[in-house]
Amino acid sequence: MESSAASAPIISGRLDTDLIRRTLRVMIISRTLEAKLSSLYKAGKIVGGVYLGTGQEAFSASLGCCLNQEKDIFAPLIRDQAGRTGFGEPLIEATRTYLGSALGPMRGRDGNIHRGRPAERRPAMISHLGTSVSLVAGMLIARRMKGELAEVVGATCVGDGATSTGAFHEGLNLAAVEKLPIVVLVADNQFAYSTPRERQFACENLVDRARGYGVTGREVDATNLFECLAVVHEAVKAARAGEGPQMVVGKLLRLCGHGEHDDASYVAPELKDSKLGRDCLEIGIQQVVDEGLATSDEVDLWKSEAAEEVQEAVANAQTDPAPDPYQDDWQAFSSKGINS
Amino acid sequence: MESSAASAPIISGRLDTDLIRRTLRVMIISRTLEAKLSSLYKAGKIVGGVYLGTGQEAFSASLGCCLNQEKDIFAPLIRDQAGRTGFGEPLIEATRTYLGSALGPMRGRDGNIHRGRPAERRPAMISHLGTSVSLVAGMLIARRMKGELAEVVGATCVGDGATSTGAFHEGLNLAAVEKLPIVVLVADNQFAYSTPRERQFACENLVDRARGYGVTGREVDATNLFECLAVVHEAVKAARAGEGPQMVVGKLLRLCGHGEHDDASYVAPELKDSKLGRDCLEIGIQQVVDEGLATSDEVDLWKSEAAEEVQEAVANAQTDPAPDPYQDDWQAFSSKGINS
Amino acid sequence: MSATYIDAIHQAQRELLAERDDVFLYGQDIGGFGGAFKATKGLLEEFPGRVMDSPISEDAMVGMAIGAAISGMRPIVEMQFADFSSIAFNQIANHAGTHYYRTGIPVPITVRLPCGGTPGSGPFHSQMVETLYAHYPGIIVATPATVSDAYHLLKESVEIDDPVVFCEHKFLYRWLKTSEIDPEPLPLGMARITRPGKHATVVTYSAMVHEAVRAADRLAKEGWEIEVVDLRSVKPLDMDTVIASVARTGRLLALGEGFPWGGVTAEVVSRVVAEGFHLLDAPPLRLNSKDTPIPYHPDLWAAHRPTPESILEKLRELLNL
Amino acid sequence: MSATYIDAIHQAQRELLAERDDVFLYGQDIGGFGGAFKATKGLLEEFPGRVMDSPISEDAMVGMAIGAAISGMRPIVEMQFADFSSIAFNQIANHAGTHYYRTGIPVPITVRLPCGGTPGSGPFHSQMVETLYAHYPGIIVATPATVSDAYHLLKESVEIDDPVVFCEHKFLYRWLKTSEIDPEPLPLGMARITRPGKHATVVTYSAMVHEAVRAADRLAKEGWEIEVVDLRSVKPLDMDTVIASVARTGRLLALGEGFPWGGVTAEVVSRVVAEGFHLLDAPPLRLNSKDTPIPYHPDLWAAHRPTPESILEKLRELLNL
Ligand SMILES: Cc1ncc(C[n+]2csc(CCOP(=O)(O)OP(=O)(O)O)c2C)c(N)n1
Ligand SMILES: Cc1ncc(C[n+]2csc(CCOP(=O)(O)OP(=O)(O)O)c2C)c(N)n1
Ligand SMILES: [Mg+2]
Ligand SMILES: [Mg+2]
Repeated sequence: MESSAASAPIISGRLDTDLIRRTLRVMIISRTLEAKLSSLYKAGKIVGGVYLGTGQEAFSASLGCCLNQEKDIFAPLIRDQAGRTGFGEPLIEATRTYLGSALGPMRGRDGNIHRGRPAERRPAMISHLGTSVSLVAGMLIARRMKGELAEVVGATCVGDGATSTGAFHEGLNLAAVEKLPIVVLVADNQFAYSTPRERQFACENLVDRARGYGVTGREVDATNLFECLAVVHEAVKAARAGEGPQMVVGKLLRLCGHGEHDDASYVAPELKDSKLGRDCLEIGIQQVVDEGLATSDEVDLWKSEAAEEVQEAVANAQTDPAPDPYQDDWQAFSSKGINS
Repeated sequence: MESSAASAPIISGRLDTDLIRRTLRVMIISRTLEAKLSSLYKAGKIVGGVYLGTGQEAFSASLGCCLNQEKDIFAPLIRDQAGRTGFGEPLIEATRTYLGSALGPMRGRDGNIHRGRPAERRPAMISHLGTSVSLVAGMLIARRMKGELAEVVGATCVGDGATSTGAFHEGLNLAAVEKLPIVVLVADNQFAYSTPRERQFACENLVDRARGYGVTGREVDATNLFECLAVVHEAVKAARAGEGPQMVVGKLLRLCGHGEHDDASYVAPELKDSKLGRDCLEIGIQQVVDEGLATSDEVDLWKSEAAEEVQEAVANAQTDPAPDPYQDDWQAFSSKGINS
Repeated sequence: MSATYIDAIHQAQRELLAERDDVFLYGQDIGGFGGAFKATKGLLEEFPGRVMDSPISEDAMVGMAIGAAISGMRPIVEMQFADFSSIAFNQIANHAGTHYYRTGIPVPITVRLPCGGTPGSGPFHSQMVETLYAHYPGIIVATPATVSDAYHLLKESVEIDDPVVFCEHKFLYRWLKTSEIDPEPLPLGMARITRPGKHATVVTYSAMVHEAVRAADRLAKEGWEIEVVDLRSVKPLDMDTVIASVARTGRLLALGEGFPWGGVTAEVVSRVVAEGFHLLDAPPLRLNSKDTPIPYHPDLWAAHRPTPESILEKLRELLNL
Repeated sequence: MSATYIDAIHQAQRELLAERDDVFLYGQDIGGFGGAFKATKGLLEEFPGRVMDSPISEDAMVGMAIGAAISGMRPIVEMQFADFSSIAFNQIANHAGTHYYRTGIPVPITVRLPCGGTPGSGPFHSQMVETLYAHYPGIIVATPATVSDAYHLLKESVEIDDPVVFCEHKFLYRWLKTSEIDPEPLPLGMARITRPGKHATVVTYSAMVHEAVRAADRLAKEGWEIEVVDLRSVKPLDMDTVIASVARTGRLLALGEGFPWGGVTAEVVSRVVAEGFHLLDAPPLRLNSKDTPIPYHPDLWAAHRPTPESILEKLRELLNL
């Protein structure tokens, strides 16, 4: 277990300005998109639910941005809009999936955060928490068998609550036995829906679990962009270097409801006012500006660019055709001639 | 994590001669019974399979003998004949269940190690590994709700392999959240069936998992009776004293096949010759005699008494009626008038 | 005062907690938060220590409940969505379901499962699971369609000594209201003639009862009198009521919201033809959801499950056979 | 040279490993040990790195296989006993089964499940699980009854792009032998007339095919000619062959070793009455195991599942209707 406290992260031996700037931009885009999704939900334009990652962007984006979009695998969970954007998921995939467009990656068959393009190494999560860990392990094992594992990292994210699932345990243990280059981010955001961590686990810190799996554990103040980048980058690098599974536990607070239907009134004001409750986006902007990696004007520009990109992604998805039940082939099998 | 190495265990502030003598006797009875079950299997008198705890008696018996038969809960697993005997399970329950007697606790409906009397706080395991942990947690929670938890301990045993199950993880985590007086023994006998520990988990030592659950972990050389008794007793005492869940990892080697159909030829000779491969029964006898807690003659007497008891339990069970399919009510429901 | 289906479930749990010391509730977010669907709202405050938030551990939740149940308690476990009970499947089917037969000790647990589709819920928050559990020995499967049944069947389920899987339909939670809880409930195990008729029988359960009635109402305008039988529980299955109805009408449509392969509708049809073949004037038909995962988009979802329109169409087919 | 059913499974896996680079095997104790039933004996030595021992983690085993399958591999997962696949149920039904419909990417995994009862195996080492998986969309369920089918269907299962649950019957492993693997296999999805007849049809699968043939042989002495149809896979279900047989005989007994509520026999009967009601001269009957856990004692076990005697009795009932 290691914990880094960096003012400006020294990455690959130097201050990687591009990475930091890109990560902050991704955070801004994610925050902007999610605010829009929330309004669409509240306006009744999105059915089902909307699940945001407000306050978790630094942690999630750090992972998405530290991965190699051409080779790596990224299996996000509920609160990983930032990581998805960082890993290259086009915004239109989010808006199309939320709006049920026939042209989105899920073609209206699945919705909201349950989206991905597995062929582009972006699995589409099922709801059952913890299942992505063994999935990513299998994607890595396939590459190992095909001799294509060199330089590849598989990453996935879970919440504090998801660590209580048998699937998480079995998956991480399997990955450890196989010594796979997997990075598992645990966003310990103090709650699973309304359930506080004391009702979820009894260890002091979830990073204490790493050792029991034979996995390298790291802990990070996930409200701190620079620290997130430094630690996540380190973990990804270690996995890529063949050091086996890496677990990174980020400490933070979910700054939104579980979904947009939830006002999260169960979150104590003291917690919101605590260090955990700080907004990683504000901190990140401050850090970047303070270190002179971008000017306030640049940040403002990024914000307005983000607003435009989001607007476009929403507008485009809104003009898409809806899926047509008469056109759907209603086939759960890819094999031709298999009728059930 | 603590590890005790005792020559003679000082228990409750004094050397508890009775407990040590009783535990050794239980080990002898268990070894004798199991040898007989093996012959019955090989003679074709027992169908299905026979699963022994050879080499694990010190660890298992220590638990059974440290528990309070009047109040505690004991949910054994595959290799816990010794623990069962120590906790008061009559030998006839073993022989009747193995022989499928209509008079046994399972009435021929279930067999071999799948036996118990839940009403006497001895649950009857299902095969699916790991399930007993949450079960015992529930039995303890019931007592807490009824105000009957004082001085009660719930104990269960698993193997190294069973720690890989989601059920084990979820159950232990739940027990830890509830701070229950549960004792979980993990018999790390180097194999799960034929699978060596390197293919089962990647941590150096399973006791490393305790901390991640917020559970007290202890490790013990499980070939050493005195050490087993000291450490298990300590764990049971801590649980009883309200210190929450306790995990004890015993290091040993399974000195038999997975079942009596298995010659265990996959166990390397070096392992058998190593410290792990020592026979806890021989060591236990030596310890007890050396410390003057019993004479060799007494031990021999215990052996011949064990042979008689076992003989009787087998003979009685063999004259029992078999279950009659025409008499079985074939009812999976206790409720009258519920027909499916 | 009018009560919704979810009110009935809330009220039943409240009364159970008040009336019986041995009842407690366990589930994710059911404490202070009152549950994802507010079925336990306020109950923690009213019954401190008896409404417990669980970790996200469905297997252990049910394992724990089994342990408590064989120790004299009557736990009610809430799954956040029925779909997540797949994680508890082993504990329900292999542990709870086998316990009485194996040991002679019954397991009085009730597992509440918010089932069924609503628009936009998608493949993992919409499933019907009655078939999954009814297939396995030793598990009672209640499937209330009305507010009164939600109330009475839940109370009865908790009184029953055997494991009960209680399949609540989410679509009915807030939509379905009654002005008065039926003071004379039918016992679990008895079906109800929801709507009498004489030309054909629709045997169904849960939310589909209401869709069947809608279809029947439309056909009534054309002079067809369709009888709708609400099974109320799919295990046990009240064949007496079903057969008596088929005897009156000569025609059977078995209707369900579950996946089509196997399941309630197949069981109903198979029993009817085995026991009452001579009563049938036409081949008995079935209508289920489609054999794909449940889609997210409301238009796809509406076409995936039976609707008044598709039921009507199937009934016309049946009446013309 | 004669081959047993387990030999056929072994041989199929060996050839698959030899013929296809993308096949690998994963399961508990399947490496050096060769598996609990020796279905993979020697394969690790012959194909190093492609036969992997797994931890006792059925959920993760299947999750891992899904990940490998969507990355271009064709894993075969061995469950030590079908009964333990309950732990993998969520991954099989909710992950593998939904993947193609949701994402357009198929999941070519094969999950080998040693199913069915043998004397003394008890409630948790004897289960039939075909109904569990067939109920869920997107999963093919193969149920071979013969040595040749065990071989050919396994090879075909691995070639299929969709998830296949391969239900092997443990009772057949060593008891069933053939002198030659059929050189002209039927494809998966087609049923076989195992024994032609004209007075009644028994539709069945897996080990029950042989019990049905035994019952039919006895009835032949009394002049009754019973046709036995082997479904070979229960999903897809070859209704053409079934209906054609019922058309010839006019009488149907659906026979299975699974639990009675729902399942294969209910599905078969329901489809036959929906599609071929007019062909039936008598009510179609079903025979399944009893609705309790599977008992340990051989005498109880023998009475729990259908036997040639109980099949005979049921057939007599059918012939007299
Ligand atoms: C197996 C399972 N059980 C229950 C749920 C319902 N559920 C969805 S999200 C959630 C809370 C997750 O909490 P956590 O893992 O901490 O992630 P967070 O929402 O805080 O990001 C729950 C209980 C689920 N998706 N899967
Ligand atoms: C969930 C589950 N999967 C597989 C099995 C089959 N099985 C029975 S015992 C066993 C090995 C258990 O190993 P371990 O836990 O180390 O206990 P040991 O036999 O060494 O005492 C296996 C794989 C099972 N009983 N349950
Ligand atoms: Mg959380
Ligand atoms: Mg072991």
